[in-house]
Amino acid sequence: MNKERIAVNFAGISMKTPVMGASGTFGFGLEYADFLDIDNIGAIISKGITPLPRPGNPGVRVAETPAGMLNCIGLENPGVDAFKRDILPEVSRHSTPLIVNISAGTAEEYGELAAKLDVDGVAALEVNISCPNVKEGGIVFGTDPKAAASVARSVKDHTSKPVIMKLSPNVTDITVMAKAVEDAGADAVSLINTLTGMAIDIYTQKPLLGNITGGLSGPAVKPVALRMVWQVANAVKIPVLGLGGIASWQDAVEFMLAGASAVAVGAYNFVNPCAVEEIAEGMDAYCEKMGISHISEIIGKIND
Amino acid sequence: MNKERIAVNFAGISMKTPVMGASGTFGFGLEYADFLDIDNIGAIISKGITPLPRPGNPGVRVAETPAGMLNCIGLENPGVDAFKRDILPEVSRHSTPLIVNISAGTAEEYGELAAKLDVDGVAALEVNISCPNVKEGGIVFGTDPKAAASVARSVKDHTSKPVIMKLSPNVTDITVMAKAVEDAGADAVSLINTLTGMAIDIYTQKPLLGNITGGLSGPAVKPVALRMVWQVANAVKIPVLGLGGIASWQDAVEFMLAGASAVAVGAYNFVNPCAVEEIAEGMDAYCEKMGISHISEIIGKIND
Amino acid sequence: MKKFLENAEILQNEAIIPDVWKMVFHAPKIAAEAKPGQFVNMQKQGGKTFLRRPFGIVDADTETGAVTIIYRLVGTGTQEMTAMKAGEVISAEGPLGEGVFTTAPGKALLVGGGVGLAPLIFLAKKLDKPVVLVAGKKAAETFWTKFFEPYAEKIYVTTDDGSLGIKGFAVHALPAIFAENPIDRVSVCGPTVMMQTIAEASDAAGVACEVSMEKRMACGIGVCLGCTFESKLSGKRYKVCADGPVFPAKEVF
Amino acid sequence: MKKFLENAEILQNEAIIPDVWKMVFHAPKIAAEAKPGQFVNMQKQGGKTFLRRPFGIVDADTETGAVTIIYRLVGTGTQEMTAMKAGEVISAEGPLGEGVFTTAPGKALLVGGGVGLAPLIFLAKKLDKPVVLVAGKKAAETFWTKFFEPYAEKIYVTTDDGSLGIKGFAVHALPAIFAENPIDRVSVCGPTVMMQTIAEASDAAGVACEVSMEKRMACGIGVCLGCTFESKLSGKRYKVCADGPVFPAKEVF
Ligand SMILES: Cc1cc2nc3c(=O)[nH]c(=O)nc-3n(C[C@H](O)[C@H](O)[C@H](O)COP(=O)(O)OP(=O)(O)OC[C@H]3O[C@@H](n4cnc5c(N)ncnc54)[C@H](O)[C@@H]3O)c2cc1C
Ligand SMILES: Cc1cc2nc3c(=O)[nH]c(=O)nc-3n(C[C@H](O)[C@H](O)[C@H](O)COP(=O)(O)OP(=O)(O)OC[C@H]3O[C@@H](n4cnc5c(N)ncnc54)[C@H](O)[C@@H]3O)c2cc1C
Ligand SMILES: Cc1cc2nc3c(=O)[nH]c(=O)nc-3n(C[C@H](O)[C@H](O)[C@H](O)COP(=O)(O)O)c2cc1C
Ligand SMILES: Cc1cc2nc3c(=O)[nH]c(=O)nc-3n(C[C@H](O)[C@H](O)[C@H](O)COP(=O)(O)O)c2cc1C
Ligand code: FES
Ligand code: FES
Repeated sequence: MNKERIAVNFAGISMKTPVMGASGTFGFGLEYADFLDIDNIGAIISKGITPLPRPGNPGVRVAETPAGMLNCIGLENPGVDAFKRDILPEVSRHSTPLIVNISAGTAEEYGELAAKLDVDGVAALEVNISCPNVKEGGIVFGTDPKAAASVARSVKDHTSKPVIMKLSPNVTDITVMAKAVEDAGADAVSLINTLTGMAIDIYTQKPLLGNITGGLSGPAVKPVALRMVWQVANAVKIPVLGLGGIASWQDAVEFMLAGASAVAVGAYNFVNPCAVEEIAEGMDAYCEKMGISHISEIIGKIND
Repeated sequence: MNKERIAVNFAGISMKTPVMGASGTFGFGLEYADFLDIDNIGAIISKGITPLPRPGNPGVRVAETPAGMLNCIGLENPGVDAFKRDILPEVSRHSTPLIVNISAGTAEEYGELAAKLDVDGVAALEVNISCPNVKEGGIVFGTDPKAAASVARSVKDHTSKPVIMKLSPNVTDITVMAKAVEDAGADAVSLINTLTGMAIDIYTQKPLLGNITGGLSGPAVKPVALRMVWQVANAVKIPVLGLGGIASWQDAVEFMLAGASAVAVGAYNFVNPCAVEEIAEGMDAYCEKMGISHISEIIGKIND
Repeated sequence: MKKFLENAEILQNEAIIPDVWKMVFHAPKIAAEAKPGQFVNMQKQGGKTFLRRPFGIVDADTETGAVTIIYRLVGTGTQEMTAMKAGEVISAEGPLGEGVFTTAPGKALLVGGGVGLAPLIFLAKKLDKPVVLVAGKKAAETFWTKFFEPYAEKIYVTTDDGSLGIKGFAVHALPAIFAENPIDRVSVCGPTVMMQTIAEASDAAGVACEVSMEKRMACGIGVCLGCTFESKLSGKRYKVCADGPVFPAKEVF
Repeated sequence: MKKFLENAEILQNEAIIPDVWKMVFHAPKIAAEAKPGQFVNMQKQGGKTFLRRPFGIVDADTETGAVTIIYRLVGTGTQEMTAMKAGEVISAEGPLGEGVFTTAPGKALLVGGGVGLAPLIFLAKKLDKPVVLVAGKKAAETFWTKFFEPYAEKIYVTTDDGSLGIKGFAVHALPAIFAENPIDRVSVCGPTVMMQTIAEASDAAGVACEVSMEKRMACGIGVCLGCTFESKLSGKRYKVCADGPVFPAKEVF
C-alpha cells in the first residue's frame, strides 16, 4: 500500500486514510481493536455525546430492512463528564484523530458542550443537528437553516477545534442547510445522517421499534446520500465528509468523485468490522490501477 | 380466495382488490396479460401522460442499486391525444379501473389535460406533482404546498373524476403537502414517488444515468415510504394510496396498518410480473389467518 | 407471442472459457415458444440482485423443454449465476421480444462478436446453412465456431490481434465474404460499433441488414421505458425489449 | 477476550427436527477462545440479510477447530442458513460476549427452554456433572436431552402439555429438583418469562441464579447500543452483547 497516496487533510485534521468510522457505529474505536489496526484508519468519530448521561429509547432499537437497518437508539451515552474522565484518556493513547460527535437541546447547550470538549485528545467536533430519534431540539436544528446556523455559531464561539456540521437528509433542499452552516462559520459538513423510516410487526399490528420511527441507514440509502453529497459539494466551499451506505471501496470512490473530501463507514461496520481499513486499501489499489497519484485528485471529478 | 373480504372502494372507485399497479411500472396494464388476470386486480395506474408526446431523457435511464433501482425515464409518453386514440379504447375493454397518471408544466396545463381526460374509461386521475426527472414544473409543484394546491384546484375544476394527488418524498414535512392538497379539494393522496438519488461509474468517472440524478424506488425505500404514509394518514382525512418498495403481501399489510386505504406495487413488478395479483392473494390469506372479516378493518390499526 | 414465468431447474451450468459460461435449464413453456433473437430475463431468487438479467436464447428444445443461454461474467448478477449448480432452481421469464431475427428463405450471413454470438447460434440452427462470421479479440474467444459448425455452410473468423483467422475487425472481412458467397441478408449481434460498421458496409453492398440491440433494461416487457430509442427511419419510438431486440439496421443507424 | 472474523467452511448442516438445525463449521480461532455463554455472529456472504445473526456456541473443539451452533428456523437469515451445504463458506464473527456462564466448582442446575438450551450444552460439557432441566412445549422438543446425556448427572424434563416428563412450565419442577439435589447455583437460558420465574424461585430458595439474555442486535460487539438495559441492582447500563449475554439474575429482574 502507498501510504502517502491516500493520506489526507480533512478540515485541518491530518488523517492516514480518507476513511473514518461513523458516529454511533464505531463506538469509541477501541471496540474494533481485534479487527483492525486502529492506528491505521482515517479517524474515529465517537458516539453522540450529550451534556448529561442519556439512557436512550425504550423497546426494540434496531431492525433489519432490505439492504439496510433502522435504529432508534436515542443517543444513549454516558454524558460529557464521564466521557472525558473514562473514555477520552483511553482513546487518546492512539495516534488516530478522535472526532467527538455532540448533541444538545439548545444552541447555548451546544456551545457549553463544545467548550467542555475543547481539550487535548479531541481532534474536531462533529455537530449532530440531525438525530431523528430524540424529541428535544434534534429535528428543528436539522431542518431549519436559521436554527442550524445558530448552533454552528455557538459551537464555533466555544471551541478552537475544527467544527463539522452533520446534516440531515430529511429536508427538501440540503444545500440550503449546508450554505447556512457554512455562512455561520462551520469548517466542514458531514452528510448524510439517517433517513427517517418505520417498520411494523404485522402480527402484533404494532410498530416494531420502541420509538415508532427510526433512522434508516446502510446500502439502501447510498443513492440518496451520494446525490446529496454531490449537491452540497457543488454548493459550498468547505470540505464535505460523505457517508451513507458505504459498504465497499467502490462506494467510497463514488462519494469522492461526487465531491466528498473524505468518507465514513456507518452501519456496514456491523457487517464487516474490518471495513474501515479494507476500504482504504481498496481505494489505494484503485489509485494504482487508474494511475492516480493522490486520492484527492478525484474529489468532485464527475463535474469535469 | 374470499373476494368480498378484499374488495375495496378507494376514493369512490370500486376495486376487486386493494392492490394496484403503480404508474410507470405497469405500462397500461395490458402488457401484464400473460402473467396475471388483469380483470382481477385493484386498478391499473397508467404511465404519466402529458399534454404533448415526450421522448424522455437521453442516455442510460435505469440502474440497479442495493434492494432497488434508479430511473430517469423523464416521462416518455405518446401524449394525451395518442393515449385517448390508441390506448384508452384497448384498456377500456377490461373491467379493471384505469387511473390515468398526469403531468404538465403549469397549473393551467394540468387543468386542460384533466379536461381532456374527463371521458369514459378513465376511473380517476393521479396527479404527478413529484417527478424528479423532468425540468419544468415537477419539482416546484412537489415541494411547494401553494404550488401543489394550485395544481390540485386546477385539476378538480376540470374533471368529474376522483383526483388523487401523488406526493414527493423529497420534502422536509410531507404532511404539509398532504394537507395543502386536501384543502384544495383533492379526493385522495398517493405516496411516495421516488427519492432522488444518483450513481457514478467509477471507471469513466461520470454519472451513470443520462440525467445525472434519478428516482430511487424498490424495497430499499420501503421504511421511508411507510413512515410517510403513517404521518400523512394521521394528518389528513382523505384516503391514502400507499406505495414505495412493496414486494410482498407482508409489505402491503404494513402499509395498510400504517393507514393506507389501498396500495400499489411499483418496481417489484419488474421482478415478479405476477406480484399485483399474488400480493392480493396473500392479503386475503392474512385476513383468514388473523380472523379479519374485511381488509379495511386493518387500515391505520397501529394507532389503536 | 406468449410470455411465461417459470421456476426452471438448472440442468447444466459450466464455464466454456474462464469468463464465459453456458447454462441449460428446464423451462418447457419458454422452450415451446422461443424464436431466434428472443431473450430470457433471469434471476436467482433470494439472491443479491434486485432486477432480472437479460440473456439471448441460444437454444430451445421443444421436446425436452431445455433452454440454453451463454453468458459472460460481468458483475453481481452473472457472478451469482456462476455459483449455481445443476438441480438448483432459477427464475426465468420469457421468451421476450417481438422483434426476432428473419428466418425466411435466402442465404443469410450471421455476424457476431463476443457474447453477441450467443443468439446467432439459435438463428443458425433455424436457417438453411447460413454463412457465419465470428469476430473475437483473440483466439481464446473463437471457441464459438464449434457452436456454429453443425449448422453453418462456412465459418469465417476475425481476431483483432490476428492470432486466428483474418486479422482485424469484422467489417474488414465483409468484402471477401460478399465476394465469395451469394448473401441475401445480414444479421448482426455484437458491440454497437461492430453493428454500425457492418450495417453501413452491408448497405453499401446493397444487402439488407438487421441488428440485435442491447440496452440497460429494468422490466424486459415494455412497461418501464428504460430501453427506448427513436427510429432513424420513421422517428417512431421503439422499446428494445418489446419491439426488438432485433430491428432493421436502418431503424437504428 | 479476543474476537475473530473467520471465513468458516461448513462441515455439517442438518435438521434435527424440522425447524431446528445444527450447523458445524471450521473456525479454529473462534474455537480456541470460546467459553460457555459466548455467541457467534453469522452471515452468509452475498445473501439476503444485511446484518449478521447471533447464535450461542453449542460446542467448540479446540483440536479440530469445529464450532457448533443449533438454530431455530425463524425468518430470512435462518432460512438462508438452512439452504447452505457442507463445503460452503459462512462468515463467523466471535467468540462474542464478556459475560459468560460460571464454570466454578459446585453443583449447577442448568435450565433451558427451546433453543435457549443450545448454549447450555457447551456449559454442561465444561461442568462436573450438572443437573439439567429441559423445558419444552411438547415431546418433539425434548430431543435436547440426548445432547446433555454425556455430561449431565440427571436430566429433568417438563412439557407444557404433559406429553413427556412433568406437565407444566420449568418453574413447576424446581421445588422437586432443589429437594432432590444439592444445587449451588442455577444457570438459565430461555424465554424471558421462564428466566424470570426461575430467577425468582431460585432467589426464594436462596440459590444464586444467572441468566443468558437475548435482545435484538445490530453489531454484537458493543458499539451500536441496540441491546442495552439498565441493571436492576446498580442502575448501571449494560450491553447484552458485550457485557453479557450472561448476567446475574439480580441485575436483570
Ligand atoms: C436483450 C439483451 C440480451 C443479452 N444477451 C446476452 C447474452 O446472451 N449473453 C451475455 O453474456 N450477455 C447478454 N446481455 C448482457 C447481459 O444482460 C449483462 O451482461 C448482464 O445483465 C450483466 O449483469 P451483471 O449483474 O453481471 O452486471 P452488473 O454490471 O452488476 O449489472 C448491473 C446492471 O446493469 C445491467 N447491465 C450490465 N451490463 C449490461 C449490458 N451489457 N447490457 C445490458 N444491461 C447491462 C444489468 O442488467 C443490471 O441491471 C444481454 C443484454 C440484453 C439487453
Ligand atoms: C446472544 C444471542 C444468542 C442467540 N442464540 C441463539 C441460538 O443459539 N439458537 C437460536 O436458534 N437462536 C438464537 N438466538 C436468536 C437468533 O439470533 C434469531 O432467531 C435469529 O437472529 C433470527 O434471524 P432470522 O433472520 O431468521 O429472523 P428474522 O425475523 O428475519 O430477523 C430479523 C431481525 O431480527 C433479529 N431477531 C429475530 N429474532 C430474534 C431473536 N429471537 N433474538 C434476537 N434477535 C432476533 C434478527 O437478528 C434480525 O436482525 C440468539 C440471539 C441472541 C441475541
Ligand atoms: C446504530 C446507529 C447509531 C447512530 N448514532 C449516531 C449518533 O450518535 N450521532 C450521529 O451523528 N449519527 C449517528 N448515526 C448515523 C451514522 O453516523 C450515519 O450518519 C448513518 O448511519 C449513515 O451512514 P451508514 O449508512 O453508513 O450507516 C447512527 C447510526 C446508526 C446505524
Ligand atoms: C421506471 C419507473 C417509472 C416511473 N414513472 C412514473 C410516472 O410516470 N409517474 C409517476 O407518478 N410515478 C412514476 N414512477 C414512480 C412509481 O409509480 C412509484 O411511485 C415509485 O416507484 C415507488 O414505488 P416502488 O418502490 O414500488 O417502485 C415510476 C417509477 C419507476 C421505477
Ligand atoms: S426494459 Fe422496460 S421497457 Fe424495455
Ligand atoms: S448489539 Fe450493538 S451494542 Fe449490543
